[in-house]
Amino acid sequence: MGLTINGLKGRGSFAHGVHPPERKSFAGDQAIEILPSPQKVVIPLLQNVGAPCVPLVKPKQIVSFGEMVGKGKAFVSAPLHAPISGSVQKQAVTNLPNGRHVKAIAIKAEGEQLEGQALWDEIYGGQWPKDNLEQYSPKQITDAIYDAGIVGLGGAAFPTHVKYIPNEKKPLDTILINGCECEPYLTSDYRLMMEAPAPVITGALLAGRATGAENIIIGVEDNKPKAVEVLREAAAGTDIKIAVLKTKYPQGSEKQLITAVLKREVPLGGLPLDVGVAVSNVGTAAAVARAVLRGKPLTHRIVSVTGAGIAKPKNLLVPIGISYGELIEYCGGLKEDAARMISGGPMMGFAFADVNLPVTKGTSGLTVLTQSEIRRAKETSCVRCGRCVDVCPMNLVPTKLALASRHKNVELAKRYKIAACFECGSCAYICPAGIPLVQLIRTGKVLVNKADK
Amino acid sequence: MVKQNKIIEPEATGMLKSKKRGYILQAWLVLTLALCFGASLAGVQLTLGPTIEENKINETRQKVPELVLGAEKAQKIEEQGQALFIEPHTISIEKPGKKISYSVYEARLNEELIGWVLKTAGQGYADKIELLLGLDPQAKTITGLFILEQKETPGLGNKIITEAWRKQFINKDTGRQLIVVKKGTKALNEIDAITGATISSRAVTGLVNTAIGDLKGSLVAKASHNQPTKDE
Amino acid sequence: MAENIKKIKTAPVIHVAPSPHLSSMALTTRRMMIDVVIALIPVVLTALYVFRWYAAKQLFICIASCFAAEMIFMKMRSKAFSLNDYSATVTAIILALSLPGTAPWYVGVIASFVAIGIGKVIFGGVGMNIFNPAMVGRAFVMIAFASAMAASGYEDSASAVDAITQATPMDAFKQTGITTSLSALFWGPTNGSLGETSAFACIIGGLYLCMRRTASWEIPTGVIASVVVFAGIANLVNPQSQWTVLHHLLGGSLLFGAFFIATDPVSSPLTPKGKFIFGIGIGAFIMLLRLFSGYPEGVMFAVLLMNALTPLINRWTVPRALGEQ
Amino acid sequence: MSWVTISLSAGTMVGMAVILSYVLGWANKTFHVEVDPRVEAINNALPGANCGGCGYVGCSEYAEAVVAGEAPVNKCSVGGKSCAAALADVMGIEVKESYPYRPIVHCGAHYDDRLGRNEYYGEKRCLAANLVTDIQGCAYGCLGFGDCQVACNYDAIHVIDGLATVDYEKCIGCGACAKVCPRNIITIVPFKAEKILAVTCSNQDAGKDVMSVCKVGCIGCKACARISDLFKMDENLSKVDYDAYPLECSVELMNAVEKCPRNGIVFVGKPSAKDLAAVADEELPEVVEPDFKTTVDDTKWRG
Amino acid sequence: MSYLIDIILIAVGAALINNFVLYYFVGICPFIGVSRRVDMAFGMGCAVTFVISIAAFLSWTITTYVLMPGAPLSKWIAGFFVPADVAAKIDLTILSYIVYIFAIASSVQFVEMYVRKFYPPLYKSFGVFLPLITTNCAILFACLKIMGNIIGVDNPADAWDLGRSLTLAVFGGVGFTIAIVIMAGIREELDLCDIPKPFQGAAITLVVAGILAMAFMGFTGVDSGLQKALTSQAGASTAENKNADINVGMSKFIIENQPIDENIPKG
Amino acid sequence: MVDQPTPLERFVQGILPENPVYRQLLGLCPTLAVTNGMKAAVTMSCAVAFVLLCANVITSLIRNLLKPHLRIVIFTLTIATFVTIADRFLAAYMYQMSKTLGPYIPLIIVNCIIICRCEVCASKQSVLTAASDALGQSIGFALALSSIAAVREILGTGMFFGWRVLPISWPDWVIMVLPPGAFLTFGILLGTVNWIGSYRSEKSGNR
Repeated sequence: MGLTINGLKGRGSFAHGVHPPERKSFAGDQAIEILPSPQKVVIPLLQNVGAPCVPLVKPKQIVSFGEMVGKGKAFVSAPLHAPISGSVQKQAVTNLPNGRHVKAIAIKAEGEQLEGQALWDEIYGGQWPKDNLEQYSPKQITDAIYDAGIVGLGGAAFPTHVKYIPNEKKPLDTILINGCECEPYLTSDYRLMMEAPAPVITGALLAGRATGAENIIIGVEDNKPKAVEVLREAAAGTDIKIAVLKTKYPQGSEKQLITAVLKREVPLGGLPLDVGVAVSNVGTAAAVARAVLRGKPLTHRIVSVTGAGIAKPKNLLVPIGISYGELIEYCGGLKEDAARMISGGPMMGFAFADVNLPVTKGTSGLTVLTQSEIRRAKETSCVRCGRCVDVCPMNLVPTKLALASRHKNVELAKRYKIAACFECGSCAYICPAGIPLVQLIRTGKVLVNKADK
Repeated sequence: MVKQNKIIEPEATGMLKSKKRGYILQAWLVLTLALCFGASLAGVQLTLGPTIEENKINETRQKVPELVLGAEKAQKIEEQGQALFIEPHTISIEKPGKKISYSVYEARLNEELIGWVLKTAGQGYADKIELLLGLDPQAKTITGLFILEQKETPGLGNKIITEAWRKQFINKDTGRQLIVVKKGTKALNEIDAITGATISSRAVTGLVNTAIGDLKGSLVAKASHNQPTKDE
Repeated sequence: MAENIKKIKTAPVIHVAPSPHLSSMALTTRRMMIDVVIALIPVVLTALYVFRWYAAKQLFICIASCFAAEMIFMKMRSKAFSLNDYSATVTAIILALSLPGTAPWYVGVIASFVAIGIGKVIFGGVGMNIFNPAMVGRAFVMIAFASAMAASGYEDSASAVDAITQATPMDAFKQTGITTSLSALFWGPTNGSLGETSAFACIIGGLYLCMRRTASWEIPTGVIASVVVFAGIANLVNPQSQWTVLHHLLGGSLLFGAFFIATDPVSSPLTPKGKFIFGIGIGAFIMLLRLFSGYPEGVMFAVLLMNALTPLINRWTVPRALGEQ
Repeated sequence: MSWVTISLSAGTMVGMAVILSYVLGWANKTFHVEVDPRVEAINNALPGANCGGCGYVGCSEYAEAVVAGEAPVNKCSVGGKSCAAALADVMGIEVKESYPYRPIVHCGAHYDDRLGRNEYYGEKRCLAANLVTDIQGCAYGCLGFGDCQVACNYDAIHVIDGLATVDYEKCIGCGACAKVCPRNIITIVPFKAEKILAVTCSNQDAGKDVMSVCKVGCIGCKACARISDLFKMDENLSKVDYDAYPLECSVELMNAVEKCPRNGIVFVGKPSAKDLAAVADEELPEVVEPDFKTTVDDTKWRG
Repeated sequence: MSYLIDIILIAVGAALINNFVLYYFVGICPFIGVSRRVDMAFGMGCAVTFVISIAAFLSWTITTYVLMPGAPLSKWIAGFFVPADVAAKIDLTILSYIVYIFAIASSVQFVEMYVRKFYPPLYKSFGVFLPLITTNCAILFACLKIMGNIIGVDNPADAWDLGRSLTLAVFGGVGFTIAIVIMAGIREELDLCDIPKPFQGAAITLVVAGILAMAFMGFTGVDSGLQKALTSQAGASTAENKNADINVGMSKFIIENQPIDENIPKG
Repeated sequence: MVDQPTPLERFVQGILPENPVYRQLLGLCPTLAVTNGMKAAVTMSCAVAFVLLCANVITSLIRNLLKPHLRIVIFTLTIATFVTIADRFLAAYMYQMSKTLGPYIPLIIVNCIIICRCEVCASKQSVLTAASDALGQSIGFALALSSIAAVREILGTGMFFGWRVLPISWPDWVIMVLPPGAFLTFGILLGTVNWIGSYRSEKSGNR
């Protein structure tokens, strides 16, 4: 399938990048299954970029499905809602796969739960209008988004209402819906586009309505021809354009996506807002549609449980706060040779080992890799071959950043623009010496932040 | 213990003039020392100066007998207690756009002109090469060559100071340009290059050629000019 | 520390690690070094063909003493000694190929020890060296044993091997104005350092390296481009010269240097732009030294000079990050 | 002739000296720039060799750095100790009667005490490992990769069986270990006695959570706080109030120590009387206050 | 033309071939001390170049007008006391070292004070290096070299003029700057290397300097090569008459029958 | 104030513990420049010793008259004077050596060792101490110079003090008598001295 970008300025691709094995076949053809309602969920109080939430409920309080249980005080935050009906338990703490250690609200299921097909209908099913959206004012839409606690579901978990609130100085002209899913293994967005394209389209239109942007573009990689077909069909009659992009990692990163589609460069340290673009994941768009049209909060999301280390890879609709262990159990458990569990995809996801950790809003998948898939070779000396420079989508010099981090040389790290790195992992993927470049760069960022304080 | 931690305040509320005098006053020790040292240095100069000058001159002068007579003869003469009469000259010649001066030493034995020694210098491989060249009275043949100063590559270019190499120049006819060849001299005007240091060899030969070319005429003229002087 | 970690879970054993969890296993540094060795094979074969046992002896001396040096110095630093990364092998072969076949045995030994000791280990080992180790070793013996390494040191008129009885092409031209035919320069039956005589072998090996992307194509391109330009200018200024641009390109160790020495990733810049500048600089220095300096060849000094400038080139060619103004 | 040379030499020298001192004196006044008098004083106290050995460009830059408080007074190797003393004098750094400051590692769990540990592949440094979850269950405790050991210039802190352990014989209290610890479990406290009490835990979670990740961590039972005022509870964690630390160890305190069900209150340290004297004229290290929170990064990424 | 060639040769020689640091070993202290960061090294290099030019100017002036035998000023002063021919032989070169070091020290201090007062930003960026330079041997070395080329030459016509002296000084400074900036670049890199502990700091710097000196040795002979190339370009008129017999009387000559020194007894 | 070291301490310190070259890295110009032969190195050391001794003694004599802001001027003046004397003396009685050493004799003026000793010791302590300090430092300097010169001369020419010590078949390491050899030799010797120093302090256990 060729690249189609409908007369947009971009080339459908960006400079550098890598081509990791896609391995989408594990769960790609598995229709989304609805996980039975769990006995207990643990909702971490920090699931978004920005300020943590404060619990609104007390222990032993009874909450119902969709009730708001936590709320942040700051502008950049998103409230939390109960994904099941039940009673609040004593305050808990939990680790998150990204290394944070946060407080959480534990809810024990009580009473009747919304389950099965009813749940699907509630969330993605039913009719999603494509017109008459003018009835919603931009303010109404952003308020609904905030109330529903929607964050970017692609993994970054940036509160969506912040992106959509109109900015006098920097008006948006384009809404980019990100359906690239460039991470290997993961298929949750793909399945969503295949099975529920309508809410995605509606959500995109609503986003356009909220921001006043005229262009609405959905970007999909050219390895998902079926999804493109489905989306084209669903978008018929609207102004939405579907851009088919080159399959390359990290096509789904917002800066790379903007370059590939619009040939605009997000300034260093800036946001897509600075070039008049807002980028949202397809899942986010669907959640926006639901929040605005049905007034329902974000309580569930689609997670692909995939990889060679899992017995039966599946795509699941799961409540937020459910533990990874239950997902694994539902998918038949781990195989003998499973070696690493990853929250998210293998390029940017976080490895974890404790199966009690909860799924959060930003969890797009659970990938289980086997011994044979992960690198076992020992780290060797850097010979400055420059491979990492060749692949860095941000055009940085990762080897220098890693060296600077190892030697705690903050000045050097800044000179080589450590802050521009968004940790896509291309450099560490390609590195012939097996140097943990990304980890070193993250360490370097910590050092730089420390030094700046 | 020096009271160095105190900040030096200029004399309190003094007028500008007194302050100015202050600078000098404060420096009285400097002035005294300058006076003493200056005077004593001049004394040193007056005591040692002549010796140094002599060293400088002798450096060249000592080589003159060997260069015009050859090592054996020079020694013989020394043993006999005879001394050469050496008279230094400066000869300037004018080339297009340039005036070049040479130091020339006229060597006489028993009032008889027995040869010339020229001092010349020029670019070698690494740095300046300075050499002395001995010529017979009529400036027809080379009687000796000595390298005064050179910084050629040790092990290669600095072999120009070896006697074995310098010997080649002795008895060469000044009528033709000397040419450096690689191995095995055939013609009379050919000089063997030092293995691996052709540039240094060429540099020396070139200096010799130029010096002879520049001075031959004047030396011949001078020799004949001096002849009558001797007769008188 | 890892062995102390008690495995808490039995099967399956889960471990944790930072992202990314996938890695391209297509290439390792060891593989890159082996690539260089493979690329050097045609050059080594030509050297063996042209110089016979002279080449064999020199290769043996350099490889043996580089290994010995690596072992001794690593022991001094109390680090594990391993030849597994092949870096010592590469240094040894390149060093041997850059020496004259006639050089006495101690030249190879001292060059190897200097290359490994002062060229590499003192900077912290593989990947840390500022200068190309082989060239450090060669420069050391070049200056130390000037008579054995100067142009005339290559010749031995009594030798049974044909090539060694002639003067090296560059020297022959500089001294006597005799030009060597281009075909001889291309195929390699001439005198010179072991590896430099055959332009053909260098190009074959070099192209392999560039195709494998073990060597960046920017560097040889830069070197050749700037040599062409400067040699062209020199020819224009002095049109009578028999030593044309092509002679400059094929003669001497230019191609060997451009493909095998200058492309050493450790001592060359990181970014494509920097690599190109690096190549151009090497070419310019080579021509400067060839035309004006006392040495007939300038590749080694040019590489060392540009190695010294590499940190500055790196500093000045920090690439523009995406979105940077 | 000779007397002319002598007098002319002497005259030239004197003339030169006069001109120079005059011109420079005048310039010094005319071009005078107001500077902190202390800078000038330090400049005068410094040797003026301008050797650059201190890492600064010339003596005056070093003087400015000293006055600005950026540089310690003992950097001048040419001037040596007396110079350092002179600088300290100018700077008015009073050598106070003080207690030696020493680090305390607020974690007591060795490898076997920690639960939920998993094999870890990656950069073996605390700072880097702190960004990866589930290396061990406890998100507060010592990671044991030895960043502090590397940071210590005095070979005074070692990772022993997975836990950073201070060698108080060698420690001089510079605070380098505390600065590098990414989990901030090392604090620098005044040692008012040869041995001092410390709570060897930093975990602020509830007792149940602590028990699930550690065999020895503080469970916030408040047993110690009930016995002695010296222990203050803060977020499920007992802390020693070092400001109120008594010079003599009372029976009450010993009781509190014995009461701790996790044996998490221990005596650490061994600075002798000699130490006390030795540190008298040393620069006081910056006291690093404990900051009990897991310090994972705040890196933002989207995509 | 030949003057220009001369200048070019002096410049190339001072900057590259006989680099002050890597060939003459002068200015080693700042070369090792202030080569930790590139910007500092560059500032140092600029400051040295600046001061070295001033010093060269002063030393040339003082040597020519005061110190050397027969210098106008000392001749004039001595003329009041002794006959003119004696006055012309007054030799004050013994004072040269003291005079140079004082000229350097005071001019440096003066410039420093001046810059500090009137150009604070400039002072910030490179004035701080000025005091460091007073004791920099490179400056005194340049003065001595110039002196050597004024009074050390055999005949007065070869004595360097101001232009040549300044060229030597400026390009000596440029050579110093090149060396120290390269070294600083390398040392920034070395900070990231795993250098054996005993070699950290000065030792590795010296080893690197050794390798640099080896690399710079490649330039040996560039001056003679250049000279040949330039003179042959300058026109065939001055070209050497190759293979021709030596022409006697080709050039006009003047014979000055003048003994070099009368102090030395002849014979 | 800190106690000033005694004359004996000063003397001993200068030789190894505070060796001007290996420990304080002072006076590197001559260390590198004149160490291609033992003769030159020893002559240089003697010249430095002479200047250092005289400067130290004079400074010590007038130490009570020194004004802080003029002290460097006076040191320089004194040093320059004695250097000139040393220079002329060499030129008069060791002409060849003086030519070999060239400008490096006058460059003693800016040799940091001397001004450093004047500052640290002579301007604060008695004549006796200053003199023994000067002697100690000079011996240290001479040791350093001759160690480097020995390595360079033996490897570079196979000779020691002009006497052949290595067989005639020894291939001269010409690089050793050239500038790169100076840097490399000194660098490696310095590293070795550091290594021995750290090894010994490690052994004695006081770090």
